[in-house]
Amino acid sequence: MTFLNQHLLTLILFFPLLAAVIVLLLPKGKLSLIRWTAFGLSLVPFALSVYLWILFDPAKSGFQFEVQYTWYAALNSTLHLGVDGLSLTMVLLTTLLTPIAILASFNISDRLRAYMFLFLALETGMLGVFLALDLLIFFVFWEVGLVPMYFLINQWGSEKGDREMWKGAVVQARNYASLKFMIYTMAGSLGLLLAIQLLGVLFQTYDLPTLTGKWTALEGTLLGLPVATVKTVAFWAFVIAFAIKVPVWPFHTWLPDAHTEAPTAGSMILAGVLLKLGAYGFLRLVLPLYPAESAKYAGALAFLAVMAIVFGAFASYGQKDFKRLVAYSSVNHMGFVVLGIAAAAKAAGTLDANIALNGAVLQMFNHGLSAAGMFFLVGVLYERTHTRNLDDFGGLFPLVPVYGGILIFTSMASLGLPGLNGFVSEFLVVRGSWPILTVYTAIAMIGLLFTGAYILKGIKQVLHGPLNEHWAHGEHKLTEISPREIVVMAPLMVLILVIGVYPAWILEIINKAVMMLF
Amino acid sequence: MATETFIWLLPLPPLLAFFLIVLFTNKNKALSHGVAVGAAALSWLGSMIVFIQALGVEEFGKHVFESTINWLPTGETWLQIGVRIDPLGAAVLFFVAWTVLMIFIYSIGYHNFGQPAGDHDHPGLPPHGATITDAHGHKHTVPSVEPMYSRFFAFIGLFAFGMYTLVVSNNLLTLFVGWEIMGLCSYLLIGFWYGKPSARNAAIKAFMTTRIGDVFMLLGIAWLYSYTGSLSFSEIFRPEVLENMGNTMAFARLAHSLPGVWPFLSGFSVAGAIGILLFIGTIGKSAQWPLHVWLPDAMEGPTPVSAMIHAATMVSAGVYAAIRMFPLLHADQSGYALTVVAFIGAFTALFAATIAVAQNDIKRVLAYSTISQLGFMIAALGIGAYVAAAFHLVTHAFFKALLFLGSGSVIHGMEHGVLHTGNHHVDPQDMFNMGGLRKKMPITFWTFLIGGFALSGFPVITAGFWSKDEILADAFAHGHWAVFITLAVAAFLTAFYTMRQITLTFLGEPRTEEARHAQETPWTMTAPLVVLAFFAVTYGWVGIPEHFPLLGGLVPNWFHEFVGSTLAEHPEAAPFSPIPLLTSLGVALGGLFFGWLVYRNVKSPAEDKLQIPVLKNKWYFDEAYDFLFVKPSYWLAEKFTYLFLDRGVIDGILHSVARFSLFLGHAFRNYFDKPVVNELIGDGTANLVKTSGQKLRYIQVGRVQSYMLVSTFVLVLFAVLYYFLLA
Amino acid sequence: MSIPLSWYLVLAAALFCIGLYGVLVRKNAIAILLGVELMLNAVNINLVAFWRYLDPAQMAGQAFAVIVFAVAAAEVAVGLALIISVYRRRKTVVADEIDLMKW
Amino acid sequence: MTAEQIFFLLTAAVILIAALMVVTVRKLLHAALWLVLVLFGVAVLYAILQANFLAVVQLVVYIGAIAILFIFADMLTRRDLRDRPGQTRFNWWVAALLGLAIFVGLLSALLSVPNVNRTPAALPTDTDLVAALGTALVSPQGYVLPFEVASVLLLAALIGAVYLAGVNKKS
Repeated sequence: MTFLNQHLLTLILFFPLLAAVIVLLLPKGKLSLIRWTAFGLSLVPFALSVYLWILFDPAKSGFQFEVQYTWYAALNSTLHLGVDGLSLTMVLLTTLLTPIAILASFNISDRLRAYMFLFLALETGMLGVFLALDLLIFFVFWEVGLVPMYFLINQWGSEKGDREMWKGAVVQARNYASLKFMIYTMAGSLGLLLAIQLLGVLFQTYDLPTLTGKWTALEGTLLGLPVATVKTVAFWAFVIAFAIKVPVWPFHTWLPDAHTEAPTAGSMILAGVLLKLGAYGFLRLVLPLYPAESAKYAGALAFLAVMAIVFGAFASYGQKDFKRLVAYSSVNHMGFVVLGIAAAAKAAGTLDANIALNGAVLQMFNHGLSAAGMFFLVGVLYERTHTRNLDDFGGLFPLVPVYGGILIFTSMASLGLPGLNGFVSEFLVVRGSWPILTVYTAIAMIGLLFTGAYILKGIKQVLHGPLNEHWAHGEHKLTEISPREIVVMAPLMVLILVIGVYPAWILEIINKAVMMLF
Repeated sequence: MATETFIWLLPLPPLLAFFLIVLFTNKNKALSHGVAVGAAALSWLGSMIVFIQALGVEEFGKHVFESTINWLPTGETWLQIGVRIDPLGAAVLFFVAWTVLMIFIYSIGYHNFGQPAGDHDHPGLPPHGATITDAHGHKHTVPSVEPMYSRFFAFIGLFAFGMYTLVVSNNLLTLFVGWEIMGLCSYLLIGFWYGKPSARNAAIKAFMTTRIGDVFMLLGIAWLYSYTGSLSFSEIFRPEVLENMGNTMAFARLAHSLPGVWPFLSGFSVAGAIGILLFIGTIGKSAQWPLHVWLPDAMEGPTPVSAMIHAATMVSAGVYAAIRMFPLLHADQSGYALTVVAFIGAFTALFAATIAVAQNDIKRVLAYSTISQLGFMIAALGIGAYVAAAFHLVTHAFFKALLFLGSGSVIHGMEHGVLHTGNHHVDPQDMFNMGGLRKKMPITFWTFLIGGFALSGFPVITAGFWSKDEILADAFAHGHWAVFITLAVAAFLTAFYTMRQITLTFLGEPRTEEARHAQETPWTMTAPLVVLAFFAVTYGWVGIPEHFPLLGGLVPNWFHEFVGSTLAEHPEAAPFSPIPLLTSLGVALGGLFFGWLVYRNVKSPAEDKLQIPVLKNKWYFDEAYDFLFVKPSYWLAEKFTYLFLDRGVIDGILHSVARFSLFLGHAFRNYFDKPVVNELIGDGTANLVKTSGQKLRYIQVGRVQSYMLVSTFVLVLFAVLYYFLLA
Repeated sequence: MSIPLSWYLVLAAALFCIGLYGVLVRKNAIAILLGVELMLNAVNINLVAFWRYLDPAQMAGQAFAVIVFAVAAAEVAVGLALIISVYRRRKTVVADEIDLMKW
Repeated sequence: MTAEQIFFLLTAAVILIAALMVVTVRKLLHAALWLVLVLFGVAVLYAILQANFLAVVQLVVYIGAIAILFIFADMLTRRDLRDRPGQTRFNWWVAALLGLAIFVGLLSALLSVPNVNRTPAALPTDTDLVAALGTALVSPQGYVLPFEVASVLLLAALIGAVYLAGVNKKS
């Protein structure tokens, strides 16, 4: 027990990798063995993080369960892990969504071992970002997460579909999407890497808690420039890297492509966790390292966030592809996260900022639940019909009443219906941002309005309408959602409802963390 | 159990019923409606207990039932939610409990419980009737049971939960929660027969239109919360808080930077601005102009029941919220906020009444009538007649519920006729297909008559008279002439179209074969009508003004005392004046008379002289909105945002970068890599080595000693070099 | 005992160079090996001389001389075996004619 | 000039002359015999240097084994060069020049040893030199590793020689 308590974070972080290797060693043809092993092993980190949640003491300030191992002594970089309320929430989300996503991919049989391996490796990559307290480690895991996702999209993505980039240049859609995802994110992180190196070289350490104080207190000149200028440049390097990942308008166009082409479980993780990495970067690095710059440029950030909210909603409304519609909804929802962050950056330390940040973090968690659910539901339909075109659907409700009910429920969570989780976080963001960024918040309401529009459009085009004869009989007959798929949705739905009705259990941890951090 | 704790439980039974039905009993119709009606009855019982206890409290306005819990942590503090029953809440709870229970019971009959399953019925479409063979071998077509029977009860269970939550809330947040849950149920119920394209469009229209209001309301809540640090009514309505908000300019900076440009806007106080934002929520929910368009379309729902939700209870919630926010609106020093409210209300009252005159669908008439009557309440609120607005809210809820359920009963009866004749082209909702139903459906007729007269404000005996009279009296007493005249005209039109409806539906002779075979509906439907008719008459008597000739003082003006005590400053009852009384007598009786006179002999729409296109087409608001908002937003979404901005501009830039990189790559490859690196350096080196190797190989003679000689020679050479150069 | 160290060294150097000359100019492969033997002996003289003149207690010089013996023996054995083997196939012992690997 | 020095010079002269004969005589058998003389002279030098064991080994191994091996090899292949004209390659003068150059270089290197004209060090009186050599060759602090390597080399040479010189009956 002592061992467990002392190495809890290490175990959580590396167990998925171990599991990945184990899965790789299983005999090739035993599909169900591989599936169940991967699923069972992925439950272990979840159990550990629930245990972590229980042991976690929200009243304590600073990081908990810290561990520090030598890693790259020549650079003074150490494998320094630790959690606070912020990362704890994200770790729980990650370890919860991974088993769900694995369970959701039980229908995959093509190169299953490699698939499961990538998935579990991906989990380690994501957890690493949330747990790292060392900038270099943070960056390493940040990049590590890209690779499995690239292959998941590229190899297991939807097979049909082409994308014309310009006249005469037609590429397979999943290749296009995976490449765009990879290159875009990597291009964004170049500046981040440089800025991290700047800090590391300057202070001879990459340790985040140590750096924060030194860096913010730095004055004078640096590299022959005033420190303020260098900081501004480094600030934007950080911001662009994270903005691409979140994604903030206008860096968002990789998202609909990647989400649309990824396999169902890939989309779930992509929307559920990977997008949070960017927002987490804002919270963990940008705000503490650049308080002054964040406050100065909060307006610009808020502008981009509002654009994401409004144009994300519009673009979602304009879709004919169900999955793309859901993908754009992520742009819309993540815009609220960034809006909350911008508000908090502008008025750090006030109650309003605190509320806005509470909302932003909760929105991250909530979007993880509802977006994963939505993508899964789209996947359920796609798996049966092999089309995502909204015009091919309509009138499915009588055929799949249970599926319809679940879809409406999850859609309503995504829409932000009070009583479900999305409302709580959106309300907090709006409440927190209103006194700080009044005009932007007001404009964001257009996005909130159109959130309703696209969600209802989705329901209308899929479920409502006269009984769809095409899917009602014969070989096309649409089958009802299976028990396994209901099991996938059940934990998401329960959490959606529980957080909607009584959010205090999770918000208390977030709130304490936010108060201590800022 | 303390009453405060007990109030927490009021909304729960319907919610429980919702989950029970969805998860467990949805296969069993009887169990489902049993659970739902049982839950509604429990809530009803609880509400009555709370109501009676409230009556027993001395100075209830100062000693309300209230209880709070912590809900959301916000920094060091908590956002609290809780329940509260004060006089206004109790009054609303009373009618909500009654009407909700009545809807539940009525729904059993309306959805043909006990009838066989339909021959060709699909979930998502209204039942089309079933063919049965009786003992004699004759085939009959009888109404068939609704295919999604259980689902309906689940939905209205959730709806009831939302309504109760809204009523018992002590704060704006849970009020908003209930508000939105009802919005969802409204959407689900309007789109209940989702198989009909008109229904699914109407559902979306309803949700979206009300959401416009909700979004503003959310902003208002956020503003209020950030300004006062609380959302609880008792906190935000403290006099000093209200005074502070009322005296602070909302747009001080704007007014400063644009002096005199927007004097109207810059005059708003914070209280007024927040009040208006919240009031926009009401405009959406209560279907006031300009967001009224969804409500008539909402009649696509299962005929009378969801219509009733959208006419008697949920839309009343909008007015309820506005009445709740009255202190805020009232606190606005400039008075602009109340002016806006009064204008919207009065305009809507008249505007909707003009449309109602030209509608032929029995439900649509009632829908526009609802909009108009809600306008009365809003207008009353706008002129400061707090109690009158609340009074009309309650009486209207009863008689409008009665009318809607009555119209449902009529339609149901007509559907019998349709099934009998088998002519499905006859619209059972068109009043011109009816006539003479008073003999076929006596209970429905008499209750409908009571409801209609209450709506028209038939003097003295109906509840509607007392509430409407009070509004007019208040408007007159406070000198709001424009409102007074507008409402008087609207009241005349109300009486007129009500009588038109009664005449066309019940009086005269049946105009179609179907009307001839219409049948009275089962007791589950008529019993609620009777109950509601009782209240439609008697509820007015609790609010008779004290100075009313003859009757005044016989019964104490309980309603005014009770509800008025909700406010910190007890409002004065309007002094009696004969002019508004005579006016309301005149318009009510006159309207009824003319309605009967004009329509007693009209046989078809062609003979109806009031079918003016502009009224018939609802002043073309749908078309205008479609042109101004719906189509542009779709264009904006698909063409501009997605195809132009995202696909075109942003992706275009990205692709240009990709293209430029490709170009660079090609250029580098073709003009540097290939000629320089490959040919000059790569191949060049190889060629050099090859050529020199070919030349040099001739020194490889294969003679060991020659090699040794050379190597020795080189050794010596290096030694010499080393010696002379380095040593 | 008064022979200077340098005498041994000069002798060894001369012997070494004579051996080298033999290696470089003799046609017969066996004769080449003879030259090699001369060179090895020159080395051994140096080893032993240094042993004797520097520190006789340290046996390094003698020990390596022994090892050079061993190497010389091995070299002769393998070298002669090679020459005989080549001779059987090509009927020659002239080193310049054993030139299969040229060009 | 002491007698010892004269003796040394005589021996040296014999060695050098014999060595020159080794690399110049036409008949290989004679060259081998001249080599025996060289080897014998070197043995004498060892004796002068009081490396008695090595002197004996020189006689036994070199003269007794290696030189005899040369003679046998010569006899096995003697048919070959009998009728050829010179035993020396055409460019002998180049080799001679090089040899001379190397001789000069070696001299300059060797004679730069400090105190090059020193006299022999005193022999330790208490130890038996042969025993000391034996111990040095097999003790881990001494030269057991090169010794073992040499023995492995010998073994390898043995096997290699047998394999190379042996007649492959199959071919």
